[in-house]
Amino acid sequence: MSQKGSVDQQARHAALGLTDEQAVAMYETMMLARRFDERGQVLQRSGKVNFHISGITQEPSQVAMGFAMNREKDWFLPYYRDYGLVLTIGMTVKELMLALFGKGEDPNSAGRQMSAHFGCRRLRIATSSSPVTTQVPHAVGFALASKLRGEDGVAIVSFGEGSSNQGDFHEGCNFAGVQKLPVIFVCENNGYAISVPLSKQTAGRISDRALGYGFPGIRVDGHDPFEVYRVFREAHERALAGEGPTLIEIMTYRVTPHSTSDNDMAYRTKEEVDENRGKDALPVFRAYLENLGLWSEEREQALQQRIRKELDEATAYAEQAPYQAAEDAFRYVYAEDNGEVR
Amino acid sequence: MSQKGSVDQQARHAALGLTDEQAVAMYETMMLARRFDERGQVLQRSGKVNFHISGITQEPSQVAMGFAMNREKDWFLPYYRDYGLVLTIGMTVKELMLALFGKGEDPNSAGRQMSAHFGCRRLRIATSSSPVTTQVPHAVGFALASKLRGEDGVAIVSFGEGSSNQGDFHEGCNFAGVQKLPVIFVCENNGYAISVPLSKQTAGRISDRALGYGFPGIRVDGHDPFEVYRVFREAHERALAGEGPTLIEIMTYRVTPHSTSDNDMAYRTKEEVDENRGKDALPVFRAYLENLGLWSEEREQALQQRIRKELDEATAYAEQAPYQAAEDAFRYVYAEDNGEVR
Amino acid sequence: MPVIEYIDAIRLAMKEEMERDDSVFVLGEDVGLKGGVFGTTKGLQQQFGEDRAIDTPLAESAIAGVAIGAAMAGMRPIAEMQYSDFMFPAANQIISEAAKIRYRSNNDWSCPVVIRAPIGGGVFGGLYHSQCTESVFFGTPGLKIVAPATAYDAKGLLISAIRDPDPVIFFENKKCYRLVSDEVPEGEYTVPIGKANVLREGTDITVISYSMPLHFAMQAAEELSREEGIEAHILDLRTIQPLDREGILEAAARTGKVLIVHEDNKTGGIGGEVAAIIAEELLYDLDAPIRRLCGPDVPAMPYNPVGEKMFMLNKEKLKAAMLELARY
Amino acid sequence: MPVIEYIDAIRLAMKEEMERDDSVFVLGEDVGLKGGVFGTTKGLQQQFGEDRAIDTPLAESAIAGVAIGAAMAGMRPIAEMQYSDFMFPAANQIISEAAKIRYRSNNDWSCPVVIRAPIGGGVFGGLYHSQCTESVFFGTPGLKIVAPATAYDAKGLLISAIRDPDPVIFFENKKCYRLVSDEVPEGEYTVPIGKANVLREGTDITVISYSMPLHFAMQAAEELSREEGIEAHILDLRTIQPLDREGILEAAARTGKVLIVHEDNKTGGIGGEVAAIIAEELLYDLDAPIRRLCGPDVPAMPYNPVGEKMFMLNKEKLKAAMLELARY
Ligand SMILES: Cc1ncc(C[n+]2csc(CCOP(=O)(O)OP(=O)(O)O)c2C)c(N)n1
Ligand SMILES: Cc1ncc(C[n+]2csc(CCOP(=O)(O)OP(=O)(O)O)c2C)c(N)n1
Ligand SMILES: [Mg+2]
Ligand SMILES: [Mg+2]
Repeated sequence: MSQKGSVDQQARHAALGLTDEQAVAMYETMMLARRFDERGQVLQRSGKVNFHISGITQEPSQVAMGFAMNREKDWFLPYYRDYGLVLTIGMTVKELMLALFGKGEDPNSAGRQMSAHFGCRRLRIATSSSPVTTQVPHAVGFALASKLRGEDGVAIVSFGEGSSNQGDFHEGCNFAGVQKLPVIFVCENNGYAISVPLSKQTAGRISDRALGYGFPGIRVDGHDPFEVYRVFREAHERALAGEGPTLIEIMTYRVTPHSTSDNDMAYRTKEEVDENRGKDALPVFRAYLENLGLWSEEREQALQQRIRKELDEATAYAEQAPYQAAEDAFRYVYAEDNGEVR
Repeated sequence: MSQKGSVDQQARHAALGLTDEQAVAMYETMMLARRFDERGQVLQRSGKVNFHISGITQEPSQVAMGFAMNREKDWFLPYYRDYGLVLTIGMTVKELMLALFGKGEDPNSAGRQMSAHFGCRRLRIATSSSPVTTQVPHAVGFALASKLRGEDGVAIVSFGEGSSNQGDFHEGCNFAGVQKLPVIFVCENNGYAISVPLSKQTAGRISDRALGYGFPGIRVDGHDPFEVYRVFREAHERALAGEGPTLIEIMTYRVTPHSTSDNDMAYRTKEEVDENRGKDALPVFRAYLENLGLWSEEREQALQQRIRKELDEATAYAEQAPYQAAEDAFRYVYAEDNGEVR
Repeated sequence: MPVIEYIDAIRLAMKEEMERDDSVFVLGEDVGLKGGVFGTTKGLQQQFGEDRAIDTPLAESAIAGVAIGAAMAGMRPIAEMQYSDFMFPAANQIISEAAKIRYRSNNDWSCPVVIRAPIGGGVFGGLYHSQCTESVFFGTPGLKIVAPATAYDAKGLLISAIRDPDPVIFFENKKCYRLVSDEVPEGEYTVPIGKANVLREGTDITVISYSMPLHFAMQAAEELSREEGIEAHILDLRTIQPLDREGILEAAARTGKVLIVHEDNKTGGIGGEVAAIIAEELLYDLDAPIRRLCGPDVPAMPYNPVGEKMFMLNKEKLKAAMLELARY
Repeated sequence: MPVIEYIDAIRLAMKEEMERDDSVFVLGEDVGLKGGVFGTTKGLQQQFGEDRAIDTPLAESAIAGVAIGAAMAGMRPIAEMQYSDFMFPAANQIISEAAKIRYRSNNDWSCPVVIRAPIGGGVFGGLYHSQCTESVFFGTPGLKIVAPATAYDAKGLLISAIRDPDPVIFFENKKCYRLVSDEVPEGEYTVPIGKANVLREGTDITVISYSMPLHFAMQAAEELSREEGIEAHILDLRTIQPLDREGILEAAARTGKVLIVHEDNKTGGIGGEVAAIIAEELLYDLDAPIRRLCGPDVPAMPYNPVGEKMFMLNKEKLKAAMLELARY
């Protein structure tokens, strides 16, 4: 996101139909995701939790895409780095923290799954697994259900660029293309799949693949959340208008190791990481708001305080919360009230 | 293939580097494939064999692609309609007939598999199965072996347009693109996958998919075998030059039912089929040769006689040949001389 | 009660459930206009339109995966795999996803999908149109697996499967499609998932099986009764997962001599688990070792008639094994 | 003899075989520069170059499928599945292709591929980084499956697998990687595929198992010997397919009381087949019902420590089951 004059800039979010309050809320959510993520890393390093996987610097676009969706009607199939997205559509920090600690009250899985495996029926977030890309055909299924029931919900599904090389990407996209379904396929291209760089994942462009399925593919700069918002709004409108799917490739960079189990210095340099960390869209977004008089150092401090409090409380709560009881770990293999005829 | 003046036409095959003898041999092979295929249908209808699957009107391009390859060095992974291809690279009518009858001497599988499941180490044809598209990653593996051993063999693999929607198409193509492997992916787009028309298989163009893998995708008219030959020669040269894979989509039409088990009138009209049968490249190819003085009614009659004799003999031989013995059906689950250390 | 073919029982179950419940739909390769390569879905697209009898692209992982997504969204999809041999591309969706959705979400989400797949040989289908693939999916908790042998059970179990709140794999036997006919009530009824069924009462030997081979067992039993006075007790598992432990133990205890039969190859098949259950619970009630008669341990059934016959079970093979056990 | 870790034994087997034979190469996700997510392939790319330790795209069906093609072309690929939980996308390539290539071509073609996949839990990996997936592939004729418990066997079996003319799935246990160390000869040796191994001689009960749980069994056996004077006979299957029938029957006959143990869930697991073999051949030599101690029949192991513990086997669970059987 470039720094232009303030009149131009005002035009930017307003021109996209976003109110000042929404622009501010976007920033606050990005920051919340950032701070939660950092806390996750700290908790893992200090041995309080076993594992954390980070989405740092991917949050601005995640929040932008969340703002482009309809939280009442759409279906969400995020992937494991999408803290920004799930926070935007209503998951609370406390819930994320319960998942991080693997506690019974975690709405995602009651601590059955590793953290960052999002899923919450209340929030229309489909349950997700670890094998990558399986969610792509699921999203197509949600979109198909929308179509069959005549509902106007759009399904949005995200995944990494490495994951876009799985067969399920191809099969899911192609199915949706044929049926012209209301689904948005989102590739968060952060340059690495664990240690494997983009150049070893594919010799093509992910966004170009849409052509072979007969729908638009768009590459967008993940450092420009308003542009991300714009392409998602358009994709959403196309979906609702019955014009079918869109594939959106968000260009970003994974500044953290793959997860807390990974040592990224085995396969890339600190210089490369630092250079990309410098492109972080979060301070730019803040500066944008400040330039417009929508944000200030005081508001920033208040926000940071609020977030810290929320995180502290959530951490304390999650830490003391009980695990799911051993006998409950046997439950829900099948429906428990499963009569013969229903 | 359009009918132009004879000078132009002479230019056509000669300009492609094909001798007169080669042009004639192409025609003879196309006709041999056609007659074998027709015999297969007759044998099935008369109850002599259980099953036949036809490649009628797809043979001209199959023969053209076979002529563009190197039979000594390349690896072949044909699909079940590729009689034209396997006859071009050395499989005999007798061998095909043994497969059709499922007899023990069949080099493809000793009658273990249904006919048209090609495979013959002697001819560098990899063994194939029924689940579609699994051969695509195999071809990439053959090409990788070529590369690792520093050999100059190219792998060629074909499949239908329906099959191109399987995950294995995507994963195989993408892998080959990254590694710039010497492989040619051939989609024989005949408009149907059993009953499902192209429009329900994909909303895109198969050839366009190559873009997303970073290599050229070419659509070619299957009714123009010389043009088919040309694009395959180019792809072959690119492969040998280390420039990587090519995806070639041959536009053709399936004039027969899917197989002898199918009734195509349940899902398409006779008019549609007849119209397409009218586009058959075989008589056009003959006229081309005749115009050039390379072919005549007498040669045609001699050819037909030769083919009929070959087919009759092969049929008689295959019909009386024994099935694999029951006790042999238990063999070759594993290598029989499997010592512990080899 | 009308006598109808097994294949029609399957078709009727789908048709009636689609009439009853708008959320039921079928999807798969050639299931629409053509009505399926076997004709199982014939007429459904004509009656319910293209949206509820969907001809999909040739991509099994998508067929399963899209059905799973739609099921999570509240629909009741019936996904057809054209042959069970072709369901392996969907293995990840079935095993990693469908089977684990309820468990991993702690009951927040569910996946009421039915996956229909024809099993079995004897149709000159060769290695890849004849397989019994049930043992690959058997043992994956979260899945239910049924495999009816009669038209009555086919309809009743398919209706149960469609209404079941969890994923059900419905293995229909392609050899039964037109060879098996029996009395099937018009209209709605269900056969419970998880309950085995005694097809024949007997006192000498117990045969435990499912799907097509039961018909060979029944024929052999009649002959053995007539010719040798041997009375076989025959149990149709009907549901492979969850197995009806009580039903199995009861049937085994009845005679103390057990023969387990399936067309799937022996090693690693359902029969091993059935034998293990009996060996765990009933050891002292047995009067003979637990026998299994199954397909041989070769990768799949050859196409040529000699090889096919070598692989397939038939009345003679059953009769010989039953007689030998009775005489033990 | 040097004592080395299980993971190093695996790495050394690959390294030495790659030195010996140019046609051996490894491919998989992160196996190159990073040396694998567990470090199993560390140093191979540095030593053998990018072409022989290939970082592939994230696509298991291609990893298996490309390896299969290369194997048909005469190479000796070692395909790594990052976790066995992630090998289901490759199920079709493994079951429909690798397993059937020799058979379907009547011995004209072969597929000497090794597919390595880490199994097992207890690493806080949750539902999808802990599974034992062997029962899905078990029972597919044409595949060989090994699952070593010691560093010695890991190296010797992996060398055998690489040299084997047929496809071998090599299930390495991720919990063993660094917890298990034992004496491993420097340089080349092989452990035969298809042969079980008696880890401990005993006269009271027989424990049959494979992979990690054997270590719990050995610990429990020592304690039971010390504390109760109970002597357990412990058989390590090592190869799951083809099972060593003779070895199994001999071990079972030794004590007449058999406990079969595996971490994979009970129903449909290898234990069912082992029990069935014994029930088929040795019924009258048994002094107790055949017991199985296995993972519970839930879809997979929970992430949280309570759930993980509920699922995992350990010395105490083994000891209790062994004691109960001994007292039967
Ligand atoms: C089917 C499957 N194979 C392997 C893995 C292990 N794995 C987890 S994340 C990951 C890399 C994913 O890379 P990408 O899709 O680019 O997403 P990113 O993590 O970079 O956001 C791998 C290989 C997995 N989860 N699923
Ligand atoms: C994985 C798999 N699913 C289904 C089938 C059944 N089947 C055999 S051929 C075919 C259609 C193939 O269509 P296409 O790829 O266009 O090739 P064509 O037959 O038209 O040449 C189908 C569905 C199969 N063989 N493999
Ligand atoms: Mg990435
Ligand atoms: Mg086609």
